[in-house]
Amino acid sequence: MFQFHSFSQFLAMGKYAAYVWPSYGLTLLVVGLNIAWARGLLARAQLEARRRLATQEGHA
Amino acid sequence: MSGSMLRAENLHLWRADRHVLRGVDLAVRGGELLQLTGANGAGKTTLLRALCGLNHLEEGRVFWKERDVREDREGFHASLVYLGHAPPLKPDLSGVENLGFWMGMRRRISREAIDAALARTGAGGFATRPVRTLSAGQRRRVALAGLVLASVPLWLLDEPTTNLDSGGQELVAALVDAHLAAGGLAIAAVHHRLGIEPARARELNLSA
Amino acid sequence: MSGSMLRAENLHLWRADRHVLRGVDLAVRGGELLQLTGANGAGKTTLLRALCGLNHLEEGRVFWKERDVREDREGFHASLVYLGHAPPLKPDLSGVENLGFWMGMRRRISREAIDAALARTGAGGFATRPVRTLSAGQRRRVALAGLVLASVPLWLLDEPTTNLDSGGQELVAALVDAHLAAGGLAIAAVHHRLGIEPARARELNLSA
Amino acid sequence: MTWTWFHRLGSPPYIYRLAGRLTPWFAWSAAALIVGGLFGGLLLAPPDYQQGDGFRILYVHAPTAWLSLMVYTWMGVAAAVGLIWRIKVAHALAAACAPVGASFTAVALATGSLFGKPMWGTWWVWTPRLTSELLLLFLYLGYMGLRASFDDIQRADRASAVLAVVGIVNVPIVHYSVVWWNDLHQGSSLSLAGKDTIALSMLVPLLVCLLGFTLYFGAIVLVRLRAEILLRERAAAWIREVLA
Amino acid sequence: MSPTPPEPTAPLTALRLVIARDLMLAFRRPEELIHPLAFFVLVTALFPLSLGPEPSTLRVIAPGVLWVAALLAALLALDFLFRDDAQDGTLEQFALSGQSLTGLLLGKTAAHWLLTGVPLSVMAPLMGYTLGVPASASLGIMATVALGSLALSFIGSIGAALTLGARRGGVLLSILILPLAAPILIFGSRATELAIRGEAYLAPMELLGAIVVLSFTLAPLAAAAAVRISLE
Amino acid sequence: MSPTPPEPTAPLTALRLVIARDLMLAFRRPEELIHPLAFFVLVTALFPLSLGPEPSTLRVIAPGVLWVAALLAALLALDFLFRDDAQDGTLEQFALSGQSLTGLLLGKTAAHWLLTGVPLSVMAPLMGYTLGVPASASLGIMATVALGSLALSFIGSIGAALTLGARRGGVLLSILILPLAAPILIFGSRATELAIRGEAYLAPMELLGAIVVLSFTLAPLAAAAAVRISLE
Ligand code: HEM
Ligand SMILES: Nc1ncnc2c1ncn2[C@@H]1O[C@H](COP(=O)(O)OP(=O)(O)OP(=O)(O)O)[C@@H](O)[C@H]1O
Ligand SMILES: Nc1ncnc2c1ncn2[C@@H]1O[C@H](COP(=O)(O)OP(=O)(O)OP(=O)(O)O)[C@@H](O)[C@H]1O
Ligand SMILES: [Mg+2]
Ligand SMILES: [Mg+2]
Repeated sequence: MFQFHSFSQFLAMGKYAAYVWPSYGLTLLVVGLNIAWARGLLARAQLEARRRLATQEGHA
Repeated sequence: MSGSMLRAENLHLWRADRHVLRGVDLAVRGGELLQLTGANGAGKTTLLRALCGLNHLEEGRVFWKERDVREDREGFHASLVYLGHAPPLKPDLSGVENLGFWMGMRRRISREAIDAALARTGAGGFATRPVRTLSAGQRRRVALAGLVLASVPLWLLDEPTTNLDSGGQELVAALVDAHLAAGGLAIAAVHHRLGIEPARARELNLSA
Repeated sequence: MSGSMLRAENLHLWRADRHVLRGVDLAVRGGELLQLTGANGAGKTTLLRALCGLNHLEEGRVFWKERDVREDREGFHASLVYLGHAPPLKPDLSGVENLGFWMGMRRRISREAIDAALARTGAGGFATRPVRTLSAGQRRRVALAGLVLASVPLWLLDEPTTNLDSGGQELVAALVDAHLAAGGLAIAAVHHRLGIEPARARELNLSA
Repeated sequence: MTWTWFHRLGSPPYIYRLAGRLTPWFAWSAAALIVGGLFGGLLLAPPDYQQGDGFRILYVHAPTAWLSLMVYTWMGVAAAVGLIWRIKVAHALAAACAPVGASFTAVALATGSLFGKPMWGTWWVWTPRLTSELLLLFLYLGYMGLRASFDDIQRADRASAVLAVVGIVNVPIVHYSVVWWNDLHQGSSLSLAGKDTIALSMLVPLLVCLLGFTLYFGAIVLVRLRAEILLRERAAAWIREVLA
Repeated sequence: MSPTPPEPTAPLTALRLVIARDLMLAFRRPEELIHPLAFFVLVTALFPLSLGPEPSTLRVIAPGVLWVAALLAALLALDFLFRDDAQDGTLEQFALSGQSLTGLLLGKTAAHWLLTGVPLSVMAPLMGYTLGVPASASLGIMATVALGSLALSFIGSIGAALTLGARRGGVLLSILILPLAAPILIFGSRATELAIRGEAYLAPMELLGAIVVLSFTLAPLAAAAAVRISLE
Repeated sequence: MSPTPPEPTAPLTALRLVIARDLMLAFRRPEELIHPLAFFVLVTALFPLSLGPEPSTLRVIAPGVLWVAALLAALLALDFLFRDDAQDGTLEQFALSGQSLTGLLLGKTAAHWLLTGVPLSVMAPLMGYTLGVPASASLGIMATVALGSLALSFIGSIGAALTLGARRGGVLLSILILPLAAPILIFGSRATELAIRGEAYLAPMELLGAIVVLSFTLAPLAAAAAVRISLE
C-alpha cells in the first residue's frame, strides 16, 4: 500500500527531495503563519475594542 | 419664511476612532445666518462638509426644504455653494477664467456678471492675472466673487475671513448681509463673529 | 539693548513686473515687536521672505547685529525661525516627531522639552497623532511649539493667528510677549494687532 | 419575511457570533482533511509515470493555486455587495480575504517554480498561466496597497471595493487574453501534465487536499472577519457582551 | 439671490466646458504638452542604446518596445488626470456643482486622451520607423495605439481616482493599472506585429475595440465613486 | 530665549538625523517600500507579455529590459525625493536651519538610494533569471545595478531639485535625467551583458564607479543650489 519501502527512500523522494520537501515546507509554513497572523489580528482588535470601551466609560 | 429651509437631525460622524459629531441638530431658515463656533478641532469643518455631503455621515439626516437631501442630491447641490479652507482656484488661470468655469458649470453666465462680481469683492484690479501670482488675501477675494455669482440660496463658509485685511472682513459681512436680506441663508464656521445684527445671526457652539 | 539687532536698508524687490517692495527700511531692537500691516497684496509675505533670504532682493541690504547677513548666512539662519502661511509639518509624522526633526536639526533637544513646548501651546492632547489627522488650528498649535523650542532671538511670523480660536489668539500674544521679555525680537505680518503693549510693539504699514 | 436572512447576514453581532461558533468546525475538519490528503499524496499515491515522485508537489500546488483564484472571486463579490448595499460586514469579509488570497498566490507561484525546475528545467517561463498568476499576485498587492494608503477604514473599504470589483471583471479578461496571446504565437513547448490518465489513488488525495485547504481558508477568514468587524464597530453595546 | 432665478447649465454644456477648460489649462503650459511624447521617444531610444544598433534585433522587439513605451508614457500622464483638481479643490466643486459627476469626469478623461493618446499615436509610427518597422505599417500602428490609449485612459481614470487619497499616487497607480492593462498590451502589440508583417490585424483590433466599449461604459461610473470617496 | 544658549547640532548629527527621519518616514508606510520593486517587476513582465514567451528572444533583450525597467523604477521614485518636503515647508526649514543645505540633501539622497537602489539591485538578478539570464551572472548584475542606481540617485537629485517648481515634475524629471543617465545605461547594460556571457565586466564597472565619484562630489552642490532657487 505504501509507495516507499524505507524512510530514507521516502525522504529521498526519488531524487526530487530538493523540490518536494521545500514545497511542502513552504506551504505548511505559510499555513502556520496565516493562523498566527489571523489570531494576532483578532487579539489586537479585541484589545483595541476593550480599550475603546474603557475610555467611553471614562467619559460617561 | 415659514419653516426652516435647512434642517439636520442627530448627525453622527467618526474620524478614525474619534466621535467628532455627536448628535448635532440644527435648523436654519431663510434670511438667517448660523455661525459655527468652537475651539480648534471642535468639528466645524467636519460639520460643514457633512452637511453638503462631502463627508459620509454615520447616522442622521439632512433636509433641504423638508426633503431628505439624499433623495435629490444634485438638486440640493445646485442650491448651495461651499467655500472651504482654501479657495478652489486653478493657479494657472486668471480670476475671470476661474469664475467662468467654476460658476459656468452651474449656470449661464456673462462676462459682465463676472466682472461685476469681482469688482464687488475688490478683486477687479487683479482679475486677469494668473491666480498663482496673487497674495493669500487676493485669492480669497476672487473666491468670494464666486459666492456672489452663484445666486444660490445656501452658503456654507469655512472661516471666510481668513487672510483678509480689515476692509476684507467688512466686505464679507456686507456680502452675507445682502445675501440674507435677499432671503438666502448661510452657515459659517468662524472664530470672530462676522458682524451681522444679532436678530439674524444665531450661533452654534460645537465645543459643548 | 544698544542699537538694533535687525536692520534692513532700502529693500527693493520685483515680482514679474510688479515693484512689490519699494525701498523698505526697518530696524528692530531686542525686546521689540514689529507688526507688518497693510492691505491684501501689500507685500507683507514678500518682505518676511526677503528678510530671511528666501526671496531674492533686487537691491538693499539686511544686517543682523550690524553685520550684512550675506557674510554669514548660516549663522543668521541659526538665529531665526520663520513661520509661513502653512505650518511646515509632515502629515505622516506626529507633532512630537515633527518637532524632534525640525528643531533637532538646529539644536540638541530632549523629549521633555518637546512635550513641554507642546503643552505650552495647548497641543499636548494631540501631540502623538499624525499631523494629517489634525484640524487646521491644531496644526498651527503644533507649529507654534516649534517657536518655543527653537530658543532663537529672531521670530519671523506670517499671520500667526490664522485658524486659531480665541484662546489661540491670546496664546500667540502671550508667546510673543514672553519672547520679547527675554530680549528676543519678532516681526509679524498681521491683520489684527497681536495685543502687545504699545511701548514694545511698533507697526510698519506697507500699503503706504 | 424572505429577506430576514439577508438582514441577519448584514448584522455585525450576528455574524461575529456565528463566525466564532463556526471557526472550530472549519479548523478541525480542515486539519483532518489536509493531514489525510497529504498523507495520501505523499505515501499512498503511485509515482507519476513521467514525473516520478516529483509530481507529489501537486498536492500542495494545485490547492493553493486553485484557492488563489477562488479567493479573489469571493473578495470581489463581497466588495460588490458592500458597495451596493452598504453592508459593513461584506466590506469586512473582502478585507479579510485579501491577505489570505495573496499568500496562497505566492505559495502557488513558489511551489509552481519548485515544480517547474525538475519538470521543465527552469524555475520560470513566461507562459500564460504563470504570467496571469503573477498578475493576480499584483492585483492582490495593489488591493492591499490601496487599503493601506487610507487612514479611515470606511474610506479604505469603499475605495478598495471599487478596485476589487473592477479587478473581478478583469480576472477572466486577463486570463483569456493571456491564453489567447499564447495561441497566437506558436504553441508553448511546455504544457502542464495531462490529467486524463490520472489514477484514482492519485486523484482522491488531491480532491481531499482541495477540500481541506478550502476549509482552512474558511477558518482563517472567519477569524479575520471577526477582527475586521471589531475594527469597524465603535460604540455598539454588543461588543461589551462578546468581550466580557 | 438674484430676483430672477439663474438659468442652469445643460449637462452637455457642462461637459463641453470641462473639456474646454482642460484643453485651455494644457495650452497655458504648452511645454508640458510634449512631456508624454518626449518620454515616449526617450524610452524607445534607450533600447538601441543598451542593446546596440543591430537592426535585426531591433525589428524583432519593435512591437514590444513601442507598446511598453507608449503604455508607460500614457500611464505617467494619467497620474495628473485628477491630482491638480483634487489639490486645489476643483473636484470638490465638481461634486457639488449639481451636474452629474460621472459626466464631468468623462469630459476630463476625453480631454486627457486628446492631449496624450492622440499625440502618442501620431508619434508611434515615427519611432517604429527608427526601429526598422516598414512605413507601410504606419497606419496600422497609429490606429492600434490610438485605440489602446483610449482604453487605457478610461481604465486608468479609475486608478487615478482611487489613488487621489494616497500620498505617492504615481507609482501606486502604475501598480494598480498595469495588471489591468495587460490585455490592452497583448492585443495592441499583437495587432502591431501583424501590421508590421503586413498581415490583417482586424481581429486583435476588434478585441481592443471591445475593451474600449466596456471601459467607456463602466470606468466613468467607477471613477466617480472613487472621487467621492477621496473627497471625504 | 532660554537662559542658557542652546547647544547647536553638529553637522554629522544633522546628517544622521536626516537619514533617520527619511527611513522612519518610509517605514511608517511599509507598503510603499515595495512600490519601486513592484513597478520594476511589472515593467519587466510587460515585455514577455507583448513579445511572447520565447526564451531565445527574451534572452537577447534581457540586459536592455532589466536596465530600462530599473532605470524607470528608480526615476519614478526620485520624483518624491524632495517633493513632499517642498510641499510641507520642510525644505524651507532645511535652508533656514543654519546647517549646510548640501550636507542635508546628501543625507536625503543617501536614504533614497538605500530605499530604492538597494532593493532593486537585489531584485534585478531574479528578474534576469526569468528572462533566461544564467544564475552565474547574478552577482555581476547585482553589483552593476547597485552602482548604477547610486549614480542615478545623485544625478537624479539635481533633476528632482530642479523640477520642484514645476507642476508636473514626474515626467519632466524623466525627460531631464534620461539623457544624462545614458552613460549609466550604456555602461551598466554593457557590464550586465558581459556578466551574462560570463566574461570579465570590470572595465565598464570602473567607468560606472567613476560616474558615481563624479556625481557624488558635484550633485549635492548643484541640488542645493537648485533647491534654493525653488524656494523663491
Ligand atoms: C511558477 C510556476 C507555476 C504556476 C504559477 C502555476 C499556476 C497554477 C495555477 C494558477 C493553477 C490553478 C488552475 C486552475 O485551478 O484553474 C495550477 C494548477 C496546476 N498546476 Fe501549476 N503552476 C506552475 C507550475 C506548474 C508545474 C511545473 C506543473 C507540472 C509540471 C504544474 C501542474 C499543475 C497541475 C497538474 C495543476 C492542477 C490541474 C489544473 O487545474 O490544471 N504547475 N497551476
Ligand atoms: N509672480 C508674481 N507676479 C506678479 N505679481 C506677484 C507675483 N507674486 C506676488 N505678486 C504680487 O506681490 C504682491 C505682494 O504679495 P504678498 O504675498 O507679499 O502680499 P501680502 O501683503 O502678504 O498679502 P496678504 O495679506 O494677502 O497675505 C501682491 O500684490 C501680489 O499680487
Ligand atoms: N483622520 C482623522 N483621525 C482622527 N481624528 C481626526 C481625523 N480627521 C479629523 N480628526 C479630528 O476631528 C476633529 C474635527 O476636526 P475639524 O477639522 O472639523 O475641526 P475644526 O472645528 O474645523 O477646527 P479648526 O478651528 O482648527 O479648523 C479634530 O479634533 C481632528 O483632530
Ligand atoms: Mg476647520
Ligand atoms: Mg501674505
